[in-house]
Amino acid sequence: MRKHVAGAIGALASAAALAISTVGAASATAAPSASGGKTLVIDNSFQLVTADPGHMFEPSGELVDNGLYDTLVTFQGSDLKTVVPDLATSWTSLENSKKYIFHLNPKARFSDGTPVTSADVVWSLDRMVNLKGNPSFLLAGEKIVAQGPETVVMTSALPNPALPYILPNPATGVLNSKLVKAHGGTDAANASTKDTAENWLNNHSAGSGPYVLSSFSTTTQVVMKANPNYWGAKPAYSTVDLRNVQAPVQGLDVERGANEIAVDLSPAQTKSLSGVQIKRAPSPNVFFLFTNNDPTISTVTSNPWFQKAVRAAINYKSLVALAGTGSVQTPGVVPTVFLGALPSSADSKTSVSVAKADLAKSGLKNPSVALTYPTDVQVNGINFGDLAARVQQDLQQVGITVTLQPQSVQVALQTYRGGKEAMGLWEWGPDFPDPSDYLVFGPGHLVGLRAGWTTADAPGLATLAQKAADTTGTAARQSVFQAFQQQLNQRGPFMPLIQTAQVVVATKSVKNVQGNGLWLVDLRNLG
Amino acid sequence: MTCGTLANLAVINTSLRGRARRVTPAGLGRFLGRRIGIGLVLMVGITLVAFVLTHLVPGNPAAANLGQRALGDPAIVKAFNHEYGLDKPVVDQYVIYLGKLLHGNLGISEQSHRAVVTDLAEYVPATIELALFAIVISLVLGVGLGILAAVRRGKLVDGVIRVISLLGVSMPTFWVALLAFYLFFFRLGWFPSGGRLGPAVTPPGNITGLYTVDALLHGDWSLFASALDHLVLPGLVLGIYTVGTMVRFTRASVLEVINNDYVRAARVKGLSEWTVIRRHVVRPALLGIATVSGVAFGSLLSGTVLVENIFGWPGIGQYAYNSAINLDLPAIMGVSMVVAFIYIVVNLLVDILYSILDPRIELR
Amino acid sequence: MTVADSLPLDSDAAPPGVEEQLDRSDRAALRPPWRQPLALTGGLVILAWIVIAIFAPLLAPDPPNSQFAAPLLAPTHQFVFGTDQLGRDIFSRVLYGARLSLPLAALLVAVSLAIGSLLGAMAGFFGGIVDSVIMRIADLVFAFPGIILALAVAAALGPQLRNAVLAVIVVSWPSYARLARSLVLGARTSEYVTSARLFGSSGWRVLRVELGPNVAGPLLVLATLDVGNAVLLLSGLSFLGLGAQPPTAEWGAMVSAGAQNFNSWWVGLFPGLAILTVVLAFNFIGDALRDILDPRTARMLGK
Amino acid sequence: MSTGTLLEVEDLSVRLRTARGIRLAVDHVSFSIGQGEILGIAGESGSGKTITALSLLGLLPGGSRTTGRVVLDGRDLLTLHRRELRSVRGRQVSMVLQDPMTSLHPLLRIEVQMTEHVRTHLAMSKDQARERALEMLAAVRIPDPEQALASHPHQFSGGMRQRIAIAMALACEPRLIIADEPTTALDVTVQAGILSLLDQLRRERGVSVMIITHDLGVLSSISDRLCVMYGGRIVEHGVTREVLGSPRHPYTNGLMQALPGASGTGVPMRPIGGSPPSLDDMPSGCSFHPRCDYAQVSCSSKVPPLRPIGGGRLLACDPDPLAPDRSEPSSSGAATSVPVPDPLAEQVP
Repeated sequence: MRKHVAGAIGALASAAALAISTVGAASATAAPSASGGKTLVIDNSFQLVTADPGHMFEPSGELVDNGLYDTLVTFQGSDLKTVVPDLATSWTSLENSKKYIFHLNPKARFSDGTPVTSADVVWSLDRMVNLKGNPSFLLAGEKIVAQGPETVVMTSALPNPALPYILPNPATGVLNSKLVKAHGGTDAANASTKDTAENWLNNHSAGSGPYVLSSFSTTTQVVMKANPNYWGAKPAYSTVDLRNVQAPVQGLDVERGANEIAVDLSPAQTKSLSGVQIKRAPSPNVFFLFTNNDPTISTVTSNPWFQKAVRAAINYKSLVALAGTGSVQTPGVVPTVFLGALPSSADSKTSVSVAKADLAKSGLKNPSVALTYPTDVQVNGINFGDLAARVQQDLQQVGITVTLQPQSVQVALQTYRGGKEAMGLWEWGPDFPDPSDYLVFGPGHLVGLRAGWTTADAPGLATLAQKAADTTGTAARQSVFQAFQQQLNQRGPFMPLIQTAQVVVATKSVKNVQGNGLWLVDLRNLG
Repeated sequence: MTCGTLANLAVINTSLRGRARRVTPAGLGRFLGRRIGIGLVLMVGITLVAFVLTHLVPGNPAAANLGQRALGDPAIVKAFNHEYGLDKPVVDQYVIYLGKLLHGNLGISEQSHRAVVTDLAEYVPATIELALFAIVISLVLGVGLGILAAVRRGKLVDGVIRVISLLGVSMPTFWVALLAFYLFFFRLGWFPSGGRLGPAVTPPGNITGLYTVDALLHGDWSLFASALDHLVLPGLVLGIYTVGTMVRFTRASVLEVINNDYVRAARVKGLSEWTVIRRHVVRPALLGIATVSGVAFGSLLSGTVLVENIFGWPGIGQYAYNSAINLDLPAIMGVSMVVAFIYIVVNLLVDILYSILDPRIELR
Repeated sequence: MTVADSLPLDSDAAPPGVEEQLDRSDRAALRPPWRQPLALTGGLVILAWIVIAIFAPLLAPDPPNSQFAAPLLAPTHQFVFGTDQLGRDIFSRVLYGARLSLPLAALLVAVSLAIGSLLGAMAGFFGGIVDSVIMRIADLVFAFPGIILALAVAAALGPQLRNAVLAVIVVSWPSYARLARSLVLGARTSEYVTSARLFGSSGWRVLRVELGPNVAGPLLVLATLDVGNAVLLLSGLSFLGLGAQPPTAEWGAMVSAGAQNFNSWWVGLFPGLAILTVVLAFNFIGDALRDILDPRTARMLGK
Repeated sequence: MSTGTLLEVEDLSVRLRTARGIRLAVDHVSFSIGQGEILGIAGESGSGKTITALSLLGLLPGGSRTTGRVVLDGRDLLTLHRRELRSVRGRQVSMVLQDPMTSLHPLLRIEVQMTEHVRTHLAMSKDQARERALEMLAAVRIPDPEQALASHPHQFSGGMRQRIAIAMALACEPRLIIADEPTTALDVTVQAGILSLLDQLRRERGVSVMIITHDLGVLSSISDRLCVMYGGRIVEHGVTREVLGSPRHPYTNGLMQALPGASGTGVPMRPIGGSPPSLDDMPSGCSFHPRCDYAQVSCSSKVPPLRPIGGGRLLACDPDPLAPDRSEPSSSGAATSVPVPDPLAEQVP
């Protein structure tokens, strides 16, 4: 059986790999708990390495750490577009988003009853960066200092309008620095070799969140108990048991009432369920196709008319059908659930005749191309191979012969990252819910280069990307990112395909179930 | 698989005359010393094989274990490679590994960030529990059916058992697991879906690591029930192949024995058929069965990879699988060592058992 | 059972003693009459699968990767085995699967047989350091449970069918090597070789004419028995995602899809049945063949 | 000599199932054994002698059919229920098998093997059975019986093992011991010891012995009477001394001539030509006729009946070429007075 492979494609496994915006989400009101002693069991196909926020960057870990640790700011329910206070009651952005000032909530207490201070915040964030782990890039280049016990200032050399969207990531969770230091923690520059607290943090928690860690196993279950000293509204469930259960089984567990929530079902797997609440929505995981723009790699795929032909030949609707109810065609590389996404009216259109005409203009006769894709990973239950088979069938109909070249993630990544693949089928999961995470698709950027697309190939787009990065203000950012994507769709070697569906299934007894793109399901507001 | 360990390691004493030749403490010491020596050499060989294998890898562990963004940062990659010693020459890496091994240190797992020893301590007992359950089931069923088939050889029963045993060794374990899962969990709801314990049940205090045994030791019956409930289905599925093997081996062994003069001699003495079978046939047949049990244990370990996968059993099979696809080198080496270790110990036990069962065999 | 089973009672061997005669008639009387039918059934099943493999394009209603039907349809008249998660006809895919599994299994076993018996024969023939080195390596492989070694190999080389095949070969040659070695060792000193030498046959001739057939027989039986195991191991690797990759119509990979959609029982059931029938058929044949061998060799074959 | 009949076998026939159908392996055999008597049954391999012995105790494999009567103490053993038959085996009638290397269980201590049937049959306690075992081992002249009980068979030589097997057979004080080729597997030097042991036991304990062998030499020294079997039938029967002194059946004569010791007289050792027939290939008429030097045309069609020829002797040969009243010269004519080697003469221990 194929596993969901954590960490295998990096971005795939990144924190926000799964996003759910619950349809018709109710307003988030923390229900006062009249029912202490209740246990909530969540079925999850574990992608879990650690509970230490400084190292954690996997979906299951996000869920756990969201329960255990507070961050400066956070998201509520399933809304990833609105940043709300957590430890920081308020914050201001200065100097064109190069400087942020956060004011801490004086009421905040760690689970041992000690107050959360600015020193703890600075120590925790510095530690996270200096550990040089998977999440370190989140705050790379940020200078973090305390101004008095209740104020934290973060400054960076470049404008960082995305910072408020980055900080909700539980990897930036604030630790009880005294406690963690006592167990080998350090925030020094050489923390990556000197810090030994991870093991302890996998058995204990040192945070201020609504729950404390009771037991932790990366393969069986994680049990969290209500934090008796929690400074916010008491959570509805006194125990949360996160169990590692294979995706296909989860639905039945919930249907039987054995467990309350399932978070990994594919749309197909929810078809036969009854008597449960099912929340379906597009995830922010984007599958895309690219054709290498570098003629030295392939004279076929670098042909702009060929690229257009491919874009027109793909039957997006059938791909969406394959991915199941709740998945959508993605109009641009930025998923529809984020700021700056294109409207669905901008979807690429399928037309065999257009494709054939474009192919004719390319001057290529019966072109043949190898399509590379990773095999040992799935995203929301979707195999790359299944999509690739569909793409192969679609392109065949316009006269393009596609040879499928399945490779292990390890091997495929090597050629992909080296920009050596002629045609590739890949996926991008967001690292944080902000469109700036998608500038990597620009010419000369990380993913652009993998498609052999250099700044010289599209200087105008490169400038636009830079402008997008520097723009601040919600409306202005929205329009510049949309412009960026439209150009990308017209001139780029990328064909955004679909966003997979993310499904949360819960028993009817659970109130206010809201999926969350970062931490799977919003524990804090369950009723 | 063939089993040549006995032929190599236990020498049948053909001398007819002589004193009673029981195992002397000194002899046993020499035997154990030699076997442990061979075992150590074998283990080091295994580490070498595993090491070479894992370094053939075209991909690299950093890519397997770091995120895309982290990979983009050379400092992070460097820190990662430094942490796991991947920045050193390959030969040095191996020497360092062996050095640590001497101190019982198997390194840190790249996927779990924990000591491989800690991981193994968690997963090995789970697999042992599963495998022991399966082997007990298959011994009981397999030996029973095998004896029945041999005693009733040529009869219909024999034919039916023969086909059953062939079926047993012909069924793809993963498919049986799937069918069992579909039927007994999905359709009938007799067994839980997977894992080792029910929701919100905390594992018993760790004594042996086998939940059923530990629960009993703690006298916690509800815990025992939960652990057993979870153990039965994967255990049975895992045992199917072994039952087949056991039946065939038992039948052959019993037939070999049953035609012996000494069995006829026992009948001639007017002993009841049951006594003849029990005392005179089964015991020598057990010799062969002991051997095959050792081999079967090895094949059970193979089976666990597939069965654990389907039943979400957090054992060494899953760990091996995850380590392999994540190119978690220390973990792969650790798993290889443990598995080889189990193999060596089981074979040693089989040989010792053999010498207990057969007075003609001297441990050397 | 012994060679007596297969020998006619009026063979021109030495006159049977009462004991043997009694023994023989005893055995003969009890020879299971269905043993031959089992082997026959096995042969027919294999034959059927070979025919299916050859004529799959004619027999299958659809190409294996055609995805025009609705996904996950239960078996109907149109789709006798139902459709899978991509709307492909499972019946067609099962038929096409034979084109992959059968040749690969044969290839696997042939290569393992060749490598294993060559190495084993060398070990047995030359002895000494050659023997030690080869057999210690074989021991090493034995100490690894097959699938874990195969897992490591397949993962190291990358999950592809080709690598899975390699992995299975790595795991399976030692059985042949061990058997070949012991057969060669036994045969070297046996009477027929000694007598052939006495009659002045050259060493090579002895090896070819006298040794060959006596060593080859058991090895071929082992190979027959091993085909089933090879199919199981290979499909197991594919099931784990380390062998054939989607969308290839391979039985193990198809069962894996069944595990993903386990409430649609037909997705995994039929490809699994295909594996079962092939393996069972080979085991039927192998089992009958083993009975023909003398008991000592049969024991060396194990099981 | 016999003081009364212990075992009466009448018209015993055994049919075995072979691959080619049902075959008559023992054909209407009758004989008796007196108390304290030693009866020899001689014949080549395949003559049916072992099957006869096994059939007496119902030890033949499944699929075989036995008819006739085997009367022991007025009870027909063939009609007994399995359970009753078991109470006869080892208790009333026990058996010593041919090869002591294989007839003793290799994994069980001698004590277990010596006492298990004693405890079953005689309802003895463990200690009583052990006493009995020690006594029997002493009776068969095993040195240090105590240690022997604690040992395993592989720690003894072949002769010692056969002694233990005999002790085992004696343990329940049976009335009859059937010894199937008791010396064949042993060294010549040891054979004599075993034979004299059997003879001694018969004399001291009054137990009857039925010795089955292909070696007439073995019988000559100790058996009182002798049956010669061929092709499942008794072909000659009589007092041992008389039969061996003047064999009347050509087969008996052939066996005599084949004896190695026969060469001492100047007559060369001369094996019988051809080989014994197999069950599936039994010649018609007198089954010996294809190998018989004196065969006549009628021999191939008519089965010669076993008829008395005076002096308590029985013979199944119609031409009866070796009758004393005929003086037909033949190459084997001198066989009438072949001295039989006496194995007891070369006594060793």
